[in-house]
Parts: sequence; C-alpha cells; structure tokens
Amino acid sequence: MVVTILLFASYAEAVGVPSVKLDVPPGATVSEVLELVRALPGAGALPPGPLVAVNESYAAEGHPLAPGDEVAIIPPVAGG
Amino acid sequence: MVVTILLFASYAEAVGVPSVKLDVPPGATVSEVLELVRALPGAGALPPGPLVAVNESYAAEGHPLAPGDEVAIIPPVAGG
Amino acid sequence: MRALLTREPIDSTALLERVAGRANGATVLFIGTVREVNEGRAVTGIEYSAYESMAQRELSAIVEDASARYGTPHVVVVHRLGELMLGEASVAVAVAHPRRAPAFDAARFVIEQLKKRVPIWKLEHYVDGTREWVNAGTAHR
Amino acid sequence: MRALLTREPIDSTALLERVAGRANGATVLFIGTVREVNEGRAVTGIEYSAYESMAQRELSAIVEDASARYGTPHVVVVHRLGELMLGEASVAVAVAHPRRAPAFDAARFVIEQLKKRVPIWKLEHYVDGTREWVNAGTAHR
Repeated sequence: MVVTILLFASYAEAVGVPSVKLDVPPGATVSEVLELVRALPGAGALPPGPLVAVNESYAAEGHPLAPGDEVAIIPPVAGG
Repeated sequence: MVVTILLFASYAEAVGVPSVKLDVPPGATVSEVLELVRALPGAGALPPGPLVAVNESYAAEGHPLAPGDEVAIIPPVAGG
Repeated sequence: MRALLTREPIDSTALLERVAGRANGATVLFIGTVREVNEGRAVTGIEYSAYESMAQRELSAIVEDASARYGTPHVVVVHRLGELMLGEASVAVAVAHPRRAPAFDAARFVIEQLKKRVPIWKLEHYVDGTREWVNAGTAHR
Repeated sequence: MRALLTREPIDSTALLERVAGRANGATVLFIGTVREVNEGRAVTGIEYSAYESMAQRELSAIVEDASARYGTPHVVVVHRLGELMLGEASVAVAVAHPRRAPAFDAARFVIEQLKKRVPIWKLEHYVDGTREWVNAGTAHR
C-alpha cells in the first residue's frame, strides 16, 4: 500500500523534499514506516524517536497505517 | 495637638464630611484617635479595626502621632 | 510615570506601546472591566473614588516592587476614577519581559497587590435605583 | 473562528474586541514578539512555517479545551506565519472571563499548549548571516 510521508522544517531540508510517497507492506506501523523513511537519502540525521502525526493527529509508534494515510514527521515544535 | 482625619467612601457618607480636624493629646496613638473619631456623630458605624494610613502610609494601631499628621481611615479597598 | 490615576478612558494600545522593548519576547496585558452583573445584581454603572495622593504612591510602589521582583522595567498600571459605563475598563496592567512566565506573574502580582492595598473605592449603581459601596471582602473578580 | 493562522500582522486590539462580553470583568492578552537576542545570538529576523492543516486543528482544539476547562467561550488565538521583523508579534492569545484568575490561567494554558503541540517551526536569521531552526527544547521564552 502507498502512504504519503510529509517532512517539515529541518527534516524537509535534510531530505531535500517536503513529501514523498512510499510503498509499504499492508498494516505497516508508524515505526516500521519510520525505518523506511530513514533509508531515504539525507534522512539519516532524523532523531531516534520523532513525533509523528497520521492524518493530522499525533500517533503512537505502534499505530497501524491504512492505504493513503498521510504520515507527517514532526520536528520539535517551536511556535509562540 | 491638632491632627486631620480623612474619611472616604462609605465612612465619609456616614459622618457626612470628608475630613475633620481633631485636637488630641500629644503623642496620641492611632487607636486612641480612632476612639475620638468614633465619638463623632454618625461615626458609630465604623468597623472595629479599620485600616489607617498616617501621612499616606499604612500605620499600625500603636503608631504615635505628631502635630499636623494626616490620619486617613481607609474603608475596605475595592480597586480593580 | 509608570503608575497613573486617570479620569479619561484607558487606552490599552498605548499601554502596550509603553512597555515595548526589543529584548522582550512576551507581553501580558490585563484589563479589568465593569460587569453587567456583580454578586447577582444588575449593574447600570460604577463610580470609582480614591485617596488620590496615597493611591498614586501605592500604585507607584507596586510597580517598583514588581519591576524588582520580576526583573523588568517594563511594567505599567493605570486605574480609572470617576463614573464608568458598563464594559469600560477600570484598570489596566501591562508587563513586557524577555520571557513569558515572569511576564504573566508580574501582571498578576500588580493586579493582586492593587486590589489589596491601593485606597480606591467602588460605588455600584443598580437597575433598581439603589447604590452600594462594594466591599472587596465580598466582591470577586 | 477562534483559532487562526495568518500571514498578516496581528491586530491585538481586534482580538480584545473579539473577546469582549458584558459578563466579563477580566481580559488577559498575551503577545509573543520576536526578540533581538535569543540564546545570546543577535537575531535579524525570523520565519515561521507550519504543517498548516494540522496546526489549525491543534489550535482549534486548544481553544476548545481552554474554553471548557476555564468556563468561558471568549478565548482566541492567532499565530503568524512567514517572515517577521524584530518586535513584530508572532502569537497573540486573548481571554475574557467574569473573573481574573481563570482569565490569567486560560491565557497561560493556551500559550503553553501551543508551544507543546502545535506543529509550527521557527527559522532564526542571525546578524552573522547564518540561520538555524530553533529547537523548542533549548529555546526559552
């Protein structure tokens, strides 16, 4: 199944693109997809356990993904 | 010696005037002067231990007064 | 003058400008306004009076104290006197500080101290035509 | 809309008007501004970006939460995005409430929650020509 990875701020700069589509095994979890993201060029610098949002809501590492999910990797937030 | 008593808000309304001069014994304390104030017409309704300021600073009951002092009897404050 | 008694409407935008400073990352403004209902009674208007010379001294002392305690010169307070209509501001406090926690704390400190020790009194006028001196001991805000 | 992302300068007077209500006796406004110096480095400007759709949802959720928790519908928050100059407001929170303690607490709650969970990022530009993504874990305000 295909999911969309969204990258922001320092993460988008590191990888060089703001989003990428990945083909992942059905039912893959957030942490499994993170491992695939880490294999992308430039993505080695991602921190060990980044915050992740699935479809605009924060999700735990074990959260199983569905086809078409939008998986955002959230750098440390700095609003305010 | 003569001191000036200042009355405000509900206290001024009760006594009917905003200030009154009183002749008090030399060295009289705040609480001694309060007793004289209580004898004024309408002043019986003053509460037992009102806040008092002498020359614009809060003063304790035992504070001795000097000639010309301005003794303000402060109703419960309600600013803000 | 960082502490002021005034008979004019309070201009809170001007207060914000007064405390601005390039080192400040946080600004907190508190505004107290005349409420429609107080202690369950419908209010039509309000009248503030003060022992003005002492109130001025106390307000100034509170601002000095807040500045020293929280570490910023950017503290101002204005209290309105005279007759106010519903919804008008009776008091405004503005604080700017490099960091937000002390900005909040200093603004809160100023209004709490003001309510404890500044000789200002409030006469409320009610819909039924009566009036009453508000006793801070029973009033809340 | 009680929670807003904007690329225009923040109008804090408009925010105060938005939260006004006749039952309210207390209004608290918090403004975060771009500081000249952050962590000892001279800042020339700042750029905010966001995961906008999620940031909007999170901001709205925080406002809802603050309203329920502190008991007032009069809570608004605006966060600026894009390039900001020194001294400009990056964020403003306004709360009005019948009483002052919950007005302060609700404003504080909104800004603390915003800094924890809203996906917004800050790129600082420094006098020496360098730039850096600010990590909230090391930033203070």
